[in-house]
Amino acid sequence: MKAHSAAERAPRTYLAVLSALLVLTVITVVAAGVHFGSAFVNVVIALTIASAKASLVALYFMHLRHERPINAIIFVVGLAMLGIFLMLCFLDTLAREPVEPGLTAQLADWAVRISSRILSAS
Amino acid sequence: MSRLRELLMPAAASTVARDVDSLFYFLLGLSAFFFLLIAALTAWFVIRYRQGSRVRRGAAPTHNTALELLWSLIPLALVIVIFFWGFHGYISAAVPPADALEIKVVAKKWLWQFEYPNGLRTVNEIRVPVGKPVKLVMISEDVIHSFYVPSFRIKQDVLPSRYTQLWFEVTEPGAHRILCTEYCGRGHSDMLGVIHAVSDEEYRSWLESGGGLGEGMPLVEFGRLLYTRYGCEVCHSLDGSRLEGPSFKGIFGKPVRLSDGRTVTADEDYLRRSILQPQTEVVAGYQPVMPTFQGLLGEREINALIEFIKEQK
Amino acid sequence: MTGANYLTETRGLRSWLFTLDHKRIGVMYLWSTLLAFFLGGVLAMLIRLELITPQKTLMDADTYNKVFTLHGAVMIFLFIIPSIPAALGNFVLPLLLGAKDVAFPRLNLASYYLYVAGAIMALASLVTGGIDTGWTFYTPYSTSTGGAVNLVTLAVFVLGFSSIFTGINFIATTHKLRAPGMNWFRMPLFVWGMYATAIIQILATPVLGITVLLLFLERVFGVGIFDPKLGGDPVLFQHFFWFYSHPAVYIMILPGMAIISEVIPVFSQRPIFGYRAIAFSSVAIAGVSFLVWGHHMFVSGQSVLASAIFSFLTFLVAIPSAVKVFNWVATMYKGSIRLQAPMIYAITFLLLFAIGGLTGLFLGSLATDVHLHDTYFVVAHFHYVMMGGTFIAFLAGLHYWWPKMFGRMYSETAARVAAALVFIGFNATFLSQFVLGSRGMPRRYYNYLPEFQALHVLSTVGSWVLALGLLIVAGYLLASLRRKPEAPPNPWGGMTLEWQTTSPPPTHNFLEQPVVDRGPYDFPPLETEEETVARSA
Amino acid sequence: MSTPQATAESQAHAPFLQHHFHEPVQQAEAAKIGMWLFLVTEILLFGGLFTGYGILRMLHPDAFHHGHTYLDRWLGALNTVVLLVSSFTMAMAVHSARTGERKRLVRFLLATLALAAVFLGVKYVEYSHKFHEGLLPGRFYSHKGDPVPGVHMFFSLYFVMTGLHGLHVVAGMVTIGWLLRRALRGHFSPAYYNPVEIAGLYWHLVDMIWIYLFPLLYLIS
Repeated sequence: MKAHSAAERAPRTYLAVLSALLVLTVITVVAAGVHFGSAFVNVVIALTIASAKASLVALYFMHLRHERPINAIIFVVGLAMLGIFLMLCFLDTLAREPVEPGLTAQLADWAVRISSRILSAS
Repeated sequence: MSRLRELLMPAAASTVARDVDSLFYFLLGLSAFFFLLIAALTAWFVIRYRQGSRVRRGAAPTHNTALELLWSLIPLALVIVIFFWGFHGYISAAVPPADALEIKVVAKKWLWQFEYPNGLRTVNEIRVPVGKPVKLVMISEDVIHSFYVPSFRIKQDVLPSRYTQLWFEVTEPGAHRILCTEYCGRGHSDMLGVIHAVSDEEYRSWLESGGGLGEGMPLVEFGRLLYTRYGCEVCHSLDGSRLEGPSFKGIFGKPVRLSDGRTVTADEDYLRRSILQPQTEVVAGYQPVMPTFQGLLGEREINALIEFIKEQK
Repeated sequence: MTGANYLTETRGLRSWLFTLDHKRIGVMYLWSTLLAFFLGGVLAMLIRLELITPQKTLMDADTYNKVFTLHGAVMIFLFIIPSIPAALGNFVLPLLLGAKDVAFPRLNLASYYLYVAGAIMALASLVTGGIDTGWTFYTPYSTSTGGAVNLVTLAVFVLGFSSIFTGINFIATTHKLRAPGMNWFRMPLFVWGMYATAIIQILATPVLGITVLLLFLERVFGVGIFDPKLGGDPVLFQHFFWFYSHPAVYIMILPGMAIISEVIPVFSQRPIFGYRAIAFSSVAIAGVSFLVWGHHMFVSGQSVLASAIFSFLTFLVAIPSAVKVFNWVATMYKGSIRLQAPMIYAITFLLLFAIGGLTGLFLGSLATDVHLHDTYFVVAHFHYVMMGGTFIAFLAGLHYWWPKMFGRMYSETAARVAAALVFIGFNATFLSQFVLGSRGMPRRYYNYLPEFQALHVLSTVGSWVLALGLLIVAGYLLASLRRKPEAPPNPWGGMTLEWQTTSPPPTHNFLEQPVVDRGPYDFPPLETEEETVARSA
Repeated sequence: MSTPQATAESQAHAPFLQHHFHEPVQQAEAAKIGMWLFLVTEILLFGGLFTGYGILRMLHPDAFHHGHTYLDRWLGALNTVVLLVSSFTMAMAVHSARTGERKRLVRFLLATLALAAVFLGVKYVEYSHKFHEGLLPGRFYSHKGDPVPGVHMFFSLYFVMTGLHGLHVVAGMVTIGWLLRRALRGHFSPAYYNPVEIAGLYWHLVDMIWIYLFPLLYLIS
């Protein structure tokens, strides 16, 4: 399997990945102190840093990079389902105000209200 | 045809009900057509191509892209039409007109409590003018209930965490039944109410007269009406059997042991205190779950109930 | 077939309780799930008896609430979710793939014991106060009522893992243990169905696990996520619950469809029509089933926008099911159809599932769902899809693989009588409930309005006929076990691998590893009209 | 897939090859598919909790913000570093198992076990601080003097999420202990190191969940 050919340089790769993870941890702690516009933007930044760390762990420590793609597909499908659950639950909680008459007015109103609520939320 | 409509659905009695019915019958026709199509094809194939029948078989196709596309796109088009029809009906039912008469609804374990803008409060029964929009703003005091009026084709869960709303405009005068459709325990099937749709004048005069429930009725008989209408019967039986609360049979004047160990005689004062502050003196062996009727029952109603309980020998 | 087979090779209770053979685990699952079905059926009969009169008939409100809750919980968690995948699937999947066993035999046995543990915990609730919350455990009622809700929530948590382990096993087996030469499009459609079901079992069941865990923590520690008095949101519980429970109804129906895709081609002696369409629609249903859960919550205080999105997606998931039904009917065209027991049940499935699916349109479109939600229309709809669909398909599968599982045939005439009774009884019981629902009779009602009594009596009588039919089925199947095992290896003329080994098969399934070089439904070409005439002249 | 003869030969000398697999690589890949599927169920289990957290944080933003001030950001960061390093040592353990260096495998497994113990130690310190302050979940919340209502909701979620994660760390430690026993018995070799690899996958997932828990619970701005 391809993984064996990369065997010798593995320890160095793992060390590099570990140091990257530690650096990212420092960044996320520092970033939490800085106020970027609204709280929502801070959450997005924190989650992107965390996702970067998570994908490093998944690709290198968990060998997703150089193994049969079925494992990566399973992992990604799992995350996709979680994303669907998160997205639709949030969407429902955000759009609960009473509605306007008329279909087009309604859809336009939703778009405006949800985007404004997201930007100002949490 | 109208006899079939009577069989399948209660008579439509609100503006919204008409489009819900037309969509319902369209779907009924569509389903009947597809079901008969499948059943007929299956029956025909099973009989014509049964084993040993002498009929041309030859090489039948194992797939046919055109046919498969056809029977995917036609259902897709049909369901999209159904979606928009349903969505349109749902939106128009979800948006109450601005000038609607607003009635506050409180759902609690096993009764509906209504309050009109002028402060009139009734239980399990409201009177509304025909032809005018009525908006219900609803909340629950304990678990999730659901306000359902079959003849108006409307339903909305009543949540304990926040207000939900519902509106209707009655077209047919008469009595329309209210039911609870979200399971809420023992009395779920007893949470029945009624909406009396009356003419404008009758509604206005009823409103001024403060509800006019039990006018000119002897006290005991009025007490019996309140016993059923206000949901006492769900928890207090008349035949001595133990329900959520103690039975009324033969309790008047008897000594009653309370949960805190004291013993009191069940006289008019005790009964009156138990109606207005039920949690203070709970009979031993029962849970303090009785809701208070403070502000819901006038003096005449309380006297009528006490007289009715006295009669239960 | 005399000689040693998986039933006779080793004997004694220990050889069964600690077996790693997928066939024995399948058989143990079969008897356990059928026992659960019997209990669920008795509870159903009690419900129908109580509903003969509008007021109290033989039990009071609390007992009735506990009976219908247990009926729902037992039928769903203890019968319909494990029955086809774990009982028939465990037995047949390795045989269909030409493998010796599932990928993780020990995990398979662990799955069975988790099922038994969960079943014992759930049924223990009978003696410790019972639960009266409905199988949906909606908060805040489920967090404020007494009874054994804690015990049952833990039981559901345990049963969830049993389902997950089965799912893990099937996906790994399908990927890694296919016979040489069997690429993905030479796999029988039953395997595609099980694969799609396994995907849902793995992706949906964990969310049920966290839901019941949070419910348990809410009752014990007052965590407050779903409790409005502590700031939580009860509608959030409904989102959590239905994110699992709607895909769960596809965990129930996909195996049923998988069986039908095996039975109809064999009894029409014709390749399935649109193999790829059916295979891909199974996986498509598995995927889209995760997008539609909100159609259970149109009137529950969910936002209008979310309701609109869920309603639209619900209609998309209806298309693959419809396509499958058309494909099955097309398979019978120009076939040589034999109406033996499995085929009778397969055709019953086609008719009843068609009604179930079409009535789903009424509940999927927003305007009509407002009127029909939580009424007997919904009760009738899901019984048509679950019992008329999955259970009837389970019977088709049971009759189809019975000779292979136990090496005995059963009496065809008894099977026909029973099937007729089941069909008549089922329709009498549940067609009347559609009308009850559209006339506004809410579900889970102990007392009901006198005007509904006639339909309820019809429904109750129908349930007696249905029960009689099912008892006859149990009768002749059990009777067949007393006969000598003389079933031929291939009684129905099937082309899939399980018919290439003996009935019942040896412990290692195949004497030598089968190699596959053509599709699962390559039947010999049927005689044209001229050949039939020439043959009979 | 190999022919039946090859199966017989490979079965002869391949250690721990189960009867229904033809060769070790097939068994190893099946094990990994099974493990990844189990990891997806763990992701969705915690995913449900993260969804609940997200929605309730949106419903009570100030309560969550105030709640997180009671958490010690530095202990959280320390725990993150501890788990990241333990992920590294676990990866090295898998690597040593693959290359057959038994002594290094044992040492790295011990290092991972030790780091896990440190993690639980830090959690114990944090929990005792919370118990002492009365910052307990839901009904048991007895802390006074909060400017904002609903802070108990934050601690309900804090205890459920970190508690469930802690349980998974303990389960990971038990698994690594079992691996140590088998490693010391010399079960693992370049031809058979499946258990180490899939235990490693599980441990990395436990670390990944903490990677998300740390910013969401400790770093609310």
